[in-house]
Amino acid sequence: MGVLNVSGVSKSFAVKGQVVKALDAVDLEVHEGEFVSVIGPSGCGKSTLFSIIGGLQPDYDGRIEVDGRPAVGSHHDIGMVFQEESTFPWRTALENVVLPLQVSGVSKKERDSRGRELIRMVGLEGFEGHYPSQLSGGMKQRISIARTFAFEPRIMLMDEPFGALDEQTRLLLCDKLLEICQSMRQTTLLITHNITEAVQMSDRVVIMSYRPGRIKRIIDIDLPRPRTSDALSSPEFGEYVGEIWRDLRTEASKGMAAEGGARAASGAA
Amino acid sequence: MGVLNVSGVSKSFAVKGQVVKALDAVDLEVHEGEFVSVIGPSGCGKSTLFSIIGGLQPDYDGRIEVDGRPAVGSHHDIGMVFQEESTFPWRTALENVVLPLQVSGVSKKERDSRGRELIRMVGLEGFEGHYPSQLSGGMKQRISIARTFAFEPRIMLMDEPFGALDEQTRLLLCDKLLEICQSMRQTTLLITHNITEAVQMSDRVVIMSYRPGRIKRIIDIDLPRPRTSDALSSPEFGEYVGEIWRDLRTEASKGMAAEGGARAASGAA
Amino acid sequence: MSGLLWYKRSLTLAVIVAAALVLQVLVSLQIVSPYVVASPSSALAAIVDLIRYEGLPVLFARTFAMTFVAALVAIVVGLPLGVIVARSELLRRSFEGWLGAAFSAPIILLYPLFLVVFGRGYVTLVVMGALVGVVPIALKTIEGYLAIPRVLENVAVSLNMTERQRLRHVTVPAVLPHIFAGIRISLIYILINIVAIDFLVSIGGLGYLVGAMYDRYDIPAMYGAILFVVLTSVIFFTILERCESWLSKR
Amino acid sequence: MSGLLWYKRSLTLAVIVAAALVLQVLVSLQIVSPYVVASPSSALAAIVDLIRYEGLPVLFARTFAMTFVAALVAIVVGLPLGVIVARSELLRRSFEGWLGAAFSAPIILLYPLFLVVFGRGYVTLVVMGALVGVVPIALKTIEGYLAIPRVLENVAVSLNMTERQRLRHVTVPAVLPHIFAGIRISLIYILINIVAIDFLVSIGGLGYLVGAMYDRYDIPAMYGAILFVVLTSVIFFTILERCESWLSKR
Amino acid sequence: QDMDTVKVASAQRGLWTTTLVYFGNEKGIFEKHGLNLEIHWADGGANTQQAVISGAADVAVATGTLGAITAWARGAPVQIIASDFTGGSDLFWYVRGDSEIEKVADLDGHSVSFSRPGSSSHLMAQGVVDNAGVDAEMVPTGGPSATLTAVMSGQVDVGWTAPPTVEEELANGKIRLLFTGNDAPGISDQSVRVDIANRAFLEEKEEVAKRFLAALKETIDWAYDTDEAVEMWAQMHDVSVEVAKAARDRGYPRSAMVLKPVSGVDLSIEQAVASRRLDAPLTDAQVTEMLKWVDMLNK
Ligand SMILES: Nc1ncnc2c1ncn2[C@@H]1O[C@H](COP(=O)(O)OP(=O)(O)OP(=O)(O)O)[C@@H](O)[C@H]1O
Ligand SMILES: Nc1ncnc2c1ncn2[C@@H]1O[C@H](COP(=O)(O)OP(=O)(O)OP(=O)(O)O)[C@@H](O)[C@H]1O
Ligand SMILES: [Mg+2]
Ligand SMILES: [Mg+2]
Repeated sequence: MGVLNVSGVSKSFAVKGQVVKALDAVDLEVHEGEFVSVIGPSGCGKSTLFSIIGGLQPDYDGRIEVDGRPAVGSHHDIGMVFQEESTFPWRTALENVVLPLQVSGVSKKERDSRGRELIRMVGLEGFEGHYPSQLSGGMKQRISIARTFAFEPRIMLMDEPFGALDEQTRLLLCDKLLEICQSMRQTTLLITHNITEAVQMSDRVVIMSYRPGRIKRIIDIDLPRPRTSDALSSPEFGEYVGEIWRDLRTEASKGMAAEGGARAASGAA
Repeated sequence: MGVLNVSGVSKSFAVKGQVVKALDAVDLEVHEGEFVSVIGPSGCGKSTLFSIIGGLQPDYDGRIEVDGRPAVGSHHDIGMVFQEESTFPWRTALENVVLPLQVSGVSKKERDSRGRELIRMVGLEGFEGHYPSQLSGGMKQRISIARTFAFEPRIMLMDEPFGALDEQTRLLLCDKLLEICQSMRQTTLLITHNITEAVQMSDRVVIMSYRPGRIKRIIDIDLPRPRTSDALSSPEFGEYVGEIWRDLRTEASKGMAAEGGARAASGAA
Repeated sequence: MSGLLWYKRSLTLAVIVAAALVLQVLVSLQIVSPYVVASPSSALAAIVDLIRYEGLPVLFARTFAMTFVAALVAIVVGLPLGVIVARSELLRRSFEGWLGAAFSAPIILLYPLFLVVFGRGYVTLVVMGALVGVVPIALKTIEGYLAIPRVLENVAVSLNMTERQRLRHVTVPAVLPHIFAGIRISLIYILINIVAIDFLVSIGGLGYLVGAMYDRYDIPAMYGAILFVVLTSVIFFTILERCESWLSKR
Repeated sequence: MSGLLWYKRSLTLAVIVAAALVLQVLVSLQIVSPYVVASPSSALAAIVDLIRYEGLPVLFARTFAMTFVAALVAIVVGLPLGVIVARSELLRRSFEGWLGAAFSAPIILLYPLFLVVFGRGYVTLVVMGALVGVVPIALKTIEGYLAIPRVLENVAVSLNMTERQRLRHVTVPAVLPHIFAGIRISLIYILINIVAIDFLVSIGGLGYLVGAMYDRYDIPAMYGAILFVVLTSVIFFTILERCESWLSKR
Repeated sequence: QDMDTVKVASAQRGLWTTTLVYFGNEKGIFEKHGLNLEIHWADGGANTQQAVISGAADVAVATGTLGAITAWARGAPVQIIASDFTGGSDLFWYVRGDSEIEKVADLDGHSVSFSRPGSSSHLMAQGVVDNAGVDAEMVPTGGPSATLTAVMSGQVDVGWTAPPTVEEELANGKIRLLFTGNDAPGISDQSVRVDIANRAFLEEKEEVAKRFLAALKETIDWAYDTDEAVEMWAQMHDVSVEVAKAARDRGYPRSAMVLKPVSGVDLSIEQAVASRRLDAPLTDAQVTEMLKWVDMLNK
């Protein structure tokens, strides 16, 4: 019985008349302290699933449960890190990080001290006073992550947090995140389309099919913990990567063709 | 004696008073039909090197030679694919691809037929009439690549052509590009910060240090050709990836810290 | 595209018609005094007389022509000006912002002096129109010029384009939309200024007509004349749209 | 920031001074007739008399106050209007573009009628000013409202913000810059209209002063008065800048 | 007793007829009649009448007859309450000293100025031009000083003015006199300017209006029996009292300053129709209605 239970979740969108089935009967279970990744080609419905679990997308079929209690709307136990750059440009790094505390009415003094701590945790000490425009993409993402940690969620929900970063920065941040999550035994559901990332971080990897977004396969990653990006070179790692890629390749190819078509259709509007 | 010879190229920028040494005595040699990758952390000077070789950056120290003849300014034998999205938004896919032919005065009829051929080559038949706004990021990059092929350069110079794409799309496009280059024995210099990409495509990988951008090490990749992304799972592949990452990791870490600082400095302006 | 455009147009039309009807009712119910606002119907009716007795077509043609010439001048001056400024860091720094504000200050108040210099005639109107029209075009040109993506210019170089090819394939298509935006704004400025000054000193265009009708307390006719001012702007906008889509198609 | 800003300011100042000097020379060399353009020095000199005999301070204060009130009204009306329109797809579609053009059409020509309705006084000026000022504010508000990043709104939801918190932390800070841009534009419109109409019907502000000086053909004094119109706009812009930086700092 | 306030609109500060009310007020004549005047200066033509129509002013003095008739005929809430000036002796038209225009007949193809459409200057200039059968362009140029600029800078060939604005230029030959308002046919006994009042004002405060006109009459008598007004006037234009006095007697014979009757109305209506300000002539009944207050108010 997991902390987060997703059962039979389906979602369709009406795009110019015809219906696009983004998600089809998705079942998913995340246990206490577990790190689960959902991987799938672009456009397969990952973000849709993300926003449904996060409670941003109220109308869908199926049920979302947290601790067995049905979760409706945005949920205090779920913290979200978004795919798009989501720092507030008019707030400094520190002000960004402490936003959740400010919202829940924590005193300025306390939230500042906790904010600085979090910023140290993501390795950005010295940048507390900088505005996002003065930070690199990687740093902004770290700020968003720290912000979500400030929320102290039971379940951390991330949608391609490193999607916009270059591979090397990503590898380094993954190490960082991995270290934090492992030390806090943070229950995490990571949505990604990066195979290495998924293998490197997860206890389990959930592979989604292109469209409709179904769960195609679930792979348990039993690489020794604590892990770092050095595991990259181990043959098992390569095995997992290869295995997942074989599954994804067909889906991705479907996606690439279709996506262009979709864009063309919408672009023509 | 290579088709492209880069010897002792150095370049510094003056950023708010203090001087940033972007490149320091870079030597490089690319032979006929060879595929060489330059990999390094963000900000190490890759694009600078790219623009110097491409002739966009006239003032630098050192020499660039093509076929032993010094190359000054932009060069007919060098075709460039840029890091940023570089399609012309007001031109259709086809019109984008045939631009080089139009510039060199090829007749409309001929350039169209060749344009369609190239578009087929990058797997975009059916999208000839679409504008970039109607295409996905991956498709736009393929258009740019096709455009450069239309230029029929002796040396193909690419700056992170797939940097903006998600891993799966990238893997698929790499396969595509690899296939094309192999069939045409296209001499190529690929600039990237993606390890998998470098290993998957290259005969040789040139690793650059963070700053000043120096050549840290050159690794020969002898994986069997023709290759595809399926090689991902082979242990040798993992070996190479791990080896390169070990070299890059320190550089990347330096980069990540410094970069933020730099941005902060420039942002503060 | 065109589908949406059509939709937009018809919507606009609908709104206008609706507004007209409401006005009609308000006036005919005397909720709004007919000495202040003429009912749309009476305004339209008045147009007939304006054409028959007041030579509306000629006056309309004059205002149209003056606006057109002024716009041309504004473009011919504003475009290069914009390019020059855009290219010079120093000039740009100083021209933008404050001067922009100062510029758009009450040039119109100087009309008496322009009358002295350029005489009491169409020239004055055209000159003053052009004067107010230059600024937005220049500013938008600067904006557009600075917005040209560096990478496209690099592509141009890498393809060994000549200056002319580069201009044709990169600069012009990239800046054009901004320039047209500028022309739209300046057209409004120009038209308003020309009409307003003509209204004041009766040089002989739509502005004069509006003034004359006002002096006669012929409110419906006055609104009829104003309708034609609006019509002028609409015509110009339509033409501009055509030009733009035509130019960008090549 | 401020360093650059200061640089910009001083540059602007330099340009203005330079222009003034050139003008001075041109006039004193009689290259430009002093009956058309007053030399800056004489204009400045004239200001003294304007203050002593013509009650410049009062007139200045009046115009300033009227512009201020008109701007307030324009904001109070334009802001909600913008929000409403932005929220309704239909309204937006129809309001943008064409209506925008029609709106900015020659409202100023209707001043006689406004005189009838609101009487020959400050009210008329304020009303007409506000009227022309509303449009840009509304348009910019729409623009800003549509430009709020969806993702930030999602963050707000995911943090369980209340409506008020959301307004305070997301909507307002995101839209504010656009609104201020709108206010800047409308301020210029308002000032020009108020001054121009006052010039025509001598209600008693800077516009009236400019007109009076012209009627006496006292060109330096006329330019002196116009200088104060420009000064007004500069003051308003400075105030706005302060407000904005102050607001965005919290 | 407590004072009644009357808001008076007058055109072009400085002209004898338009400024007289101001002098009278300074002298305290209106105060004596229990009136406290608020005078503000519009620039003639429709704008002066607008002040009354909008109720911003209760009465307007010295406003063009044509405009007044048009406004009334179109239903605007205004009434003619008195004649302000009869005949055209006060306005005259001039050309630059070096102009080739010698006489009215030479006006063909030249431009002739007037203050604003519907004003008395408009009607006179039009009259002269039509009478001479020449084809001249009519141009509104606003007040005398603006007009002088227009003439000197060659914007118009013939300028209009009223004494004593350009006495100096006349003296030193910068400009030449071409014709006066009286050269227009029928003008000499036409009320070219009238005083008008807001209808609501009349209906509510008829008695105040009566006192106003009485005070105005007394002002006129004072302005001709004594030289005080002329002195004020001379000072306003800083010219010598002699010049001012000469100007008054040449331009403004006392006979032209009667408040009643409003004469030459038929001619005015005729001109209004001709200039398309009226679609059709007014019926006699309408005319009586239009002028009824003149008799009611002026004892
Ligand atoms: N609001 C929406 N309206 C209509 N269609 C939508 C909407 N959101 C998503 N879709 C469609 O649903 C499908 C899944 O979208 P989604 O963003 O979840 O994919 P994704 O896996 O997150 O893609 P990516 O990896 O690029 O983020 C896509 O086909 C998309 O076009
Ligand atoms: N035009 C310029 N002016 C000043 N500094 C520059 C300029 N171009 C590059 N630099 C500096 O030179 C260094 C190298 O830049 P470059 O873009 O070549 O790095 P890169 O390896 O391409 O980074 P990325 O992988 O993010 O593209 C950086 O520190 C950058 O700040
Ligand atoms: Mg997504
Ligand atoms: Mg680069």
